[in-house]
Amino acid sequence: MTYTFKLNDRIFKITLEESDGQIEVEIDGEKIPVDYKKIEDNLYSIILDGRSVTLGVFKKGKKIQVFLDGDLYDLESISEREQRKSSLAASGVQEIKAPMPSRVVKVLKSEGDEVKRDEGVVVIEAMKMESELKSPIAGKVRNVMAKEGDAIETGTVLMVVASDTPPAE
Amino acid sequence: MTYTFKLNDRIFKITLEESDGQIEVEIDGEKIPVDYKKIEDNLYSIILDGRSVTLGVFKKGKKIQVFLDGDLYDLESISEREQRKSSLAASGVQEIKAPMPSRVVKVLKSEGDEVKRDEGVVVIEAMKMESELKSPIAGKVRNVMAKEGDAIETGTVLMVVASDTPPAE
Amino acid sequence: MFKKILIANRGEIAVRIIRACRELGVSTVAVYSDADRRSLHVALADEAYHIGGSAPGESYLKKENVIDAARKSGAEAVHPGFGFLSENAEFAEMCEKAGIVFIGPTPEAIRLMGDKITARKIAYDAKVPLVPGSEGAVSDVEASVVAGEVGYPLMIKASAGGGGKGMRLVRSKEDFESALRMARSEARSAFGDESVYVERFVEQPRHIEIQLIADSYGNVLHLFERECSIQRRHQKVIEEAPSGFISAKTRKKMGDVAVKIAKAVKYKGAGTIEFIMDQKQNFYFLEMNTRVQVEHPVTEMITGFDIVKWMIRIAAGEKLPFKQGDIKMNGHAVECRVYAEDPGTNFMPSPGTIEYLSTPSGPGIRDDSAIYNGCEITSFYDPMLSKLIVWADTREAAIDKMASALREYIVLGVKTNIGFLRRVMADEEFRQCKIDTGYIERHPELISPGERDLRPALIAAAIAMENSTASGPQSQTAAASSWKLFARRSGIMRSPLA
Amino acid sequence: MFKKILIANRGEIAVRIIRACRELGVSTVAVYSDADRRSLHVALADEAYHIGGSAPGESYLKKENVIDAARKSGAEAVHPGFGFLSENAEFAEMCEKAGIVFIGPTPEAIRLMGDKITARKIAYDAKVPLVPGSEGAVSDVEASVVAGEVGYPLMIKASAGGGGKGMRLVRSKEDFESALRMARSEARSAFGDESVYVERFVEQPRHIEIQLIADSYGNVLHLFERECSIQRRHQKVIEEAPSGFISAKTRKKMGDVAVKIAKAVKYKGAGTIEFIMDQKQNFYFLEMNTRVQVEHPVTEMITGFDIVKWMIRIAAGEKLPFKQGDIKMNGHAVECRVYAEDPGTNFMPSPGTIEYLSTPSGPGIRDDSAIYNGCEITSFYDPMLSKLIVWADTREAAIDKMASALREYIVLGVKTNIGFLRRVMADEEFRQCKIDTGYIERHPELISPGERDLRPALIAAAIAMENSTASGPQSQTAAASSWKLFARRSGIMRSPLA
Repeated sequence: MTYTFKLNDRIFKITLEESDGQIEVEIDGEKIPVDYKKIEDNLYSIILDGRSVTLGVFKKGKKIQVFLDGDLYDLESISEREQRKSSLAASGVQEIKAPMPSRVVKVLKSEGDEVKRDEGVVVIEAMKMESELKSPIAGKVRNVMAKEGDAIETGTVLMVVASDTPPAE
Repeated sequence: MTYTFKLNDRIFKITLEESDGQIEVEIDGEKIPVDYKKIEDNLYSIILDGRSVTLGVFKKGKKIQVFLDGDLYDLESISEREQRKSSLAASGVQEIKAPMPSRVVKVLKSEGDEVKRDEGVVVIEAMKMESELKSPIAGKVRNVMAKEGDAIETGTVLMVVASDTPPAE
Repeated sequence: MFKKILIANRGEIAVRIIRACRELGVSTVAVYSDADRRSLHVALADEAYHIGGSAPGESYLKKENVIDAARKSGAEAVHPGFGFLSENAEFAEMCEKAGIVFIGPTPEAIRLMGDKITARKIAYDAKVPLVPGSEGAVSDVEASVVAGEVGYPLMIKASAGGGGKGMRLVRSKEDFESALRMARSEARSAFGDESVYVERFVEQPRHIEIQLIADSYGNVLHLFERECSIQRRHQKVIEEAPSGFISAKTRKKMGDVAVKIAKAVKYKGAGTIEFIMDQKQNFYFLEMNTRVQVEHPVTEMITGFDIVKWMIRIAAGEKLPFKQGDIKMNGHAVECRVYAEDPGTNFMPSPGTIEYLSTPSGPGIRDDSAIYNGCEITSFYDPMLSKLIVWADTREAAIDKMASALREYIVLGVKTNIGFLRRVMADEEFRQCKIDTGYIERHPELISPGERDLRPALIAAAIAMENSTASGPQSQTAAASSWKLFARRSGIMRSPLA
Repeated sequence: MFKKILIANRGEIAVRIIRACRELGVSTVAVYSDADRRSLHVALADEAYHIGGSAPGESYLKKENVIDAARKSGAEAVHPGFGFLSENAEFAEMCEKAGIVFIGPTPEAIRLMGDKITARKIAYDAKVPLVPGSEGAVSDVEASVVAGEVGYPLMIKASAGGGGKGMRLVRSKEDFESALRMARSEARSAFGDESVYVERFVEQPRHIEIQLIADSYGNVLHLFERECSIQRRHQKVIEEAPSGFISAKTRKKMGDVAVKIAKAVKYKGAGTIEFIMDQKQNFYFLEMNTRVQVEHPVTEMITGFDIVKWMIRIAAGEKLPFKQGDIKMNGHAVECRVYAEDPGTNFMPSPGTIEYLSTPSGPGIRDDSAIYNGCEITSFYDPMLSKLIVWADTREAAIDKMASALREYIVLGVKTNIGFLRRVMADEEFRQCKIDTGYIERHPELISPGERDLRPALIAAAIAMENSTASGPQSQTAAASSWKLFARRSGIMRSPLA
């Protein structure tokens, strides 16, 4: 079976085959035999050519968190169709949402302002800390919903940013 | 709902009622309100009148292991009918079985020998240690299957002991 | 000794205090908010009482509820931990009135050191160095006099200031006049107030603090220093004891002045004097924390002195049986605070459920935490998951041990700074102790792992997908055939992916 | 230093060695049997190789397979841990021949100390005390001469003996002749051989051992003693350092003679001299273990000396940078071996699956283990689950800490000795250090918990039953209404059930 994973902006393809109780994977055209064992429900041990790699794995639907060497990777299993769509996500219209229950400390951009990709647009406070939410795309601020001092819930839309170029088809 | 548990030779009855999201239990005619929360799948927190008790609980079918204050209790949920039967278990015919894969080191009793309750009857060796298996009842050795040096599996019957008095009805 | 103590806190510090009580044979009473019924401090305590809603203001900060729980349980003393009510003089007073011992200093001492101006005055009177500068706002003439005394580089700061507005760094005398003019003008337009003050600019400042312990009989000891220079958002992330930077002479000087301050306010219990230090080991008083500190374990590791137990003993009236000379330093300890946060988005907190947890253990490793598989990290409280502390005979060995321990830390469900901490441990500047409070900002390359071989992650993800279908390789046996495969292939796994 | 080391072991000691390697910057190679593919030592190592079937004879004892794996992985050295091939001189030789460093003493030293008779001879030549008695079988006349020298009480033992047959304890001279007659007659009928020997009877013997560390340059240091008198089935269960029993003078004497023995065989690496000691602190050589010992952590805790790391450094040719006087003892450490066993049936092993696990942590607590939630304890290997080690400033405080730590230990799925260990920690005789190798047999009351309030267990069991039906109280919220109930009822929970 072939799986396609999205990690940030990158797409990875991997084919997994099982025969004789042995797994073989194909990545980037290279075939690799894998000795795999589940240690606990969320802990996998993989031995690749003698090299022992132990990973944390948490799957929820199509989202898979993998903990590898100290860092957490948020992978998403996507279909061919989703893959095409996802390559367009970097343009179009993006909503800036509250990632957790928090309070709006400062709104850094007004309607019509130009924003760069990864530029901070709203400052929120949660868990005694201020955090800056960033725009995932370059463009113009289309709407500002957030008001300083607002108490907001996870998922509240705070701002809408539209890319300069209309989404390609 | 009322549950009957067997722990070694003892029988306990407990009634559990839920109302208003609060649990009330009845043990030995006394009603006790219980504040209960599952911390993890196998870890329960119970607050009884301010007293906080944390227990490990592992249920497999009708057998429930409870880890309380350092010790493991093997409880068994039984029905009324089983309760009557179980009170007879201390008499009747008992099989002495291998508790784990091991080797028979010594057979301490021969056919026809008298045995006391909790008297050692077979010595086995497993995990580099010798262990004595005991007779759960007083009686006479009816059969000896074990032979010294035998490699035995979990559950292998090594000896059969019959109580002096025939099982009551 | 007390028979029963109520712990007016939550999280790892509540657990830490419960453990100390147990070892002293003292019964423990936990209090908990709605969100904390399943918390570890409730599970570990002998008794537990609900004290209100999830927001701190509805529970852990509700003085009356805490006192009520103490009364109900019959607790003779309250340990406040840190944060919440720990530096609340009014709460300490309420305890006193209710006949409950507050495990900490007197309300008077809390009040004195809690007010920055008073605290600075006390330090000044005790001849403890303060950052040189003008005491309060100055005229242009005064400013240039003070500047002459303070020396360069210096800072001109707006009295009404904040956020960098009306603030000017001046590196030489020539620039002073124009900088003063600009600062005043900026202050006027920003705050409508042109008053400014002048202060020495501490370049590449280090945060170094002295741990104190004092009994009710006037004995005050210091337990050497901690270096807490690795900070993000002005919050400590990595702490060490001793500092790898200061000399024995500086250590003694700092200890001596810290003891002086404590004596000036008849301090009792555990406390910490925080200093800012420049790269020439000049140090200046910042403030005193009149409670146990998050990073107290590193001091415990190098002294063998159990700070939390002694807080309790002292509150119970025991006398310190040691003299300053009895306290010895041994080896080196490092603490890493493991946070539920995303270093990639400016260390933003990452609340959620811990879906899987594996923590390090072994020789010289201490993990002070209150998390477990399945626990929830809510946004009501601090996102600190755990304090990982290690001890070894040298700083280098301690860093190596921390690096090794962090390799065993696995957390799923929330983002953490574990990878970031691992990269700090491997960083040459950190290893050479070239650190200051600007370290993290100066090292953006440590934030993310960069390119690495992601094949294991992809393979694991693919297996997870496969396993979720019925026919997947649920738990393949370690087949002997692996041998053949290993033999057949070699050296193909070295190049990083992509 | 080596670049890569193969660990020829499994379980917690393999994990311990992997951690030491990592901290030294050395890559690690694990080997595993069929049963151990999911084991922690495989997960933590950098590389892992399968070496055969589950029975030790098919894998961990297969010298060639281990050497093959070392060759394949390019490991420069092999650490054997304890058990398995650790005291196998032939394996050490094979390593040498394969150009792989065996981390331990020379094959020669292993051989010399591995043979009891030779070892006794070496000890005798080094003027180390042996249990006084006849060297070998004696005639009636010789016997009574030796008895006069040895003094009473003494033991007469059948040379061909075992199992207590032909063995006689003699408490006074008057009883000697008749006891000798009876012993000979018993020996004759039991073994067909009436030869006997005479030996001093060590009453209430304590097991005390000296940890040694030696480099390749003739430097031999001792790291003080461990007391391991708490045993069941002649296996250690609880170990301490230092002994709470011996004087500084005895300590020095024991250390000195231990060093002498090591020097006599040009020992290098870590080793232990085991002694038997009577209640007057007379000690007698038992044997030498030429490897790291299970209980090495207690020594590490009181000295700050990392034994496993030094074994590796010494094997890599490093010189000990310390003199005897540099090694200091600090505080007290206790180790409890947590076994999968049932104290109620004479400590019979209890293999199975760990269905749930919660381990202690916090200040001064070290848990050396290789178990995890869901792991299997097979009957192929030792049933030791973990070594729980604590450190505190005094013996009393260490015992209190151990008692407190054990309260956090929860294991489901297999029976353990945790409750038993908790009761030992609370026992007055143990606390007063009135211990000897007969302690456990003398205290059958510690085996089971006796009567206690079982209501929480019954409630939990009932809830588990209820939860397994659809309508059960899955996860009841901590309702504010609990308050009312708490208020309504008080003092009803004190009496133990039935």
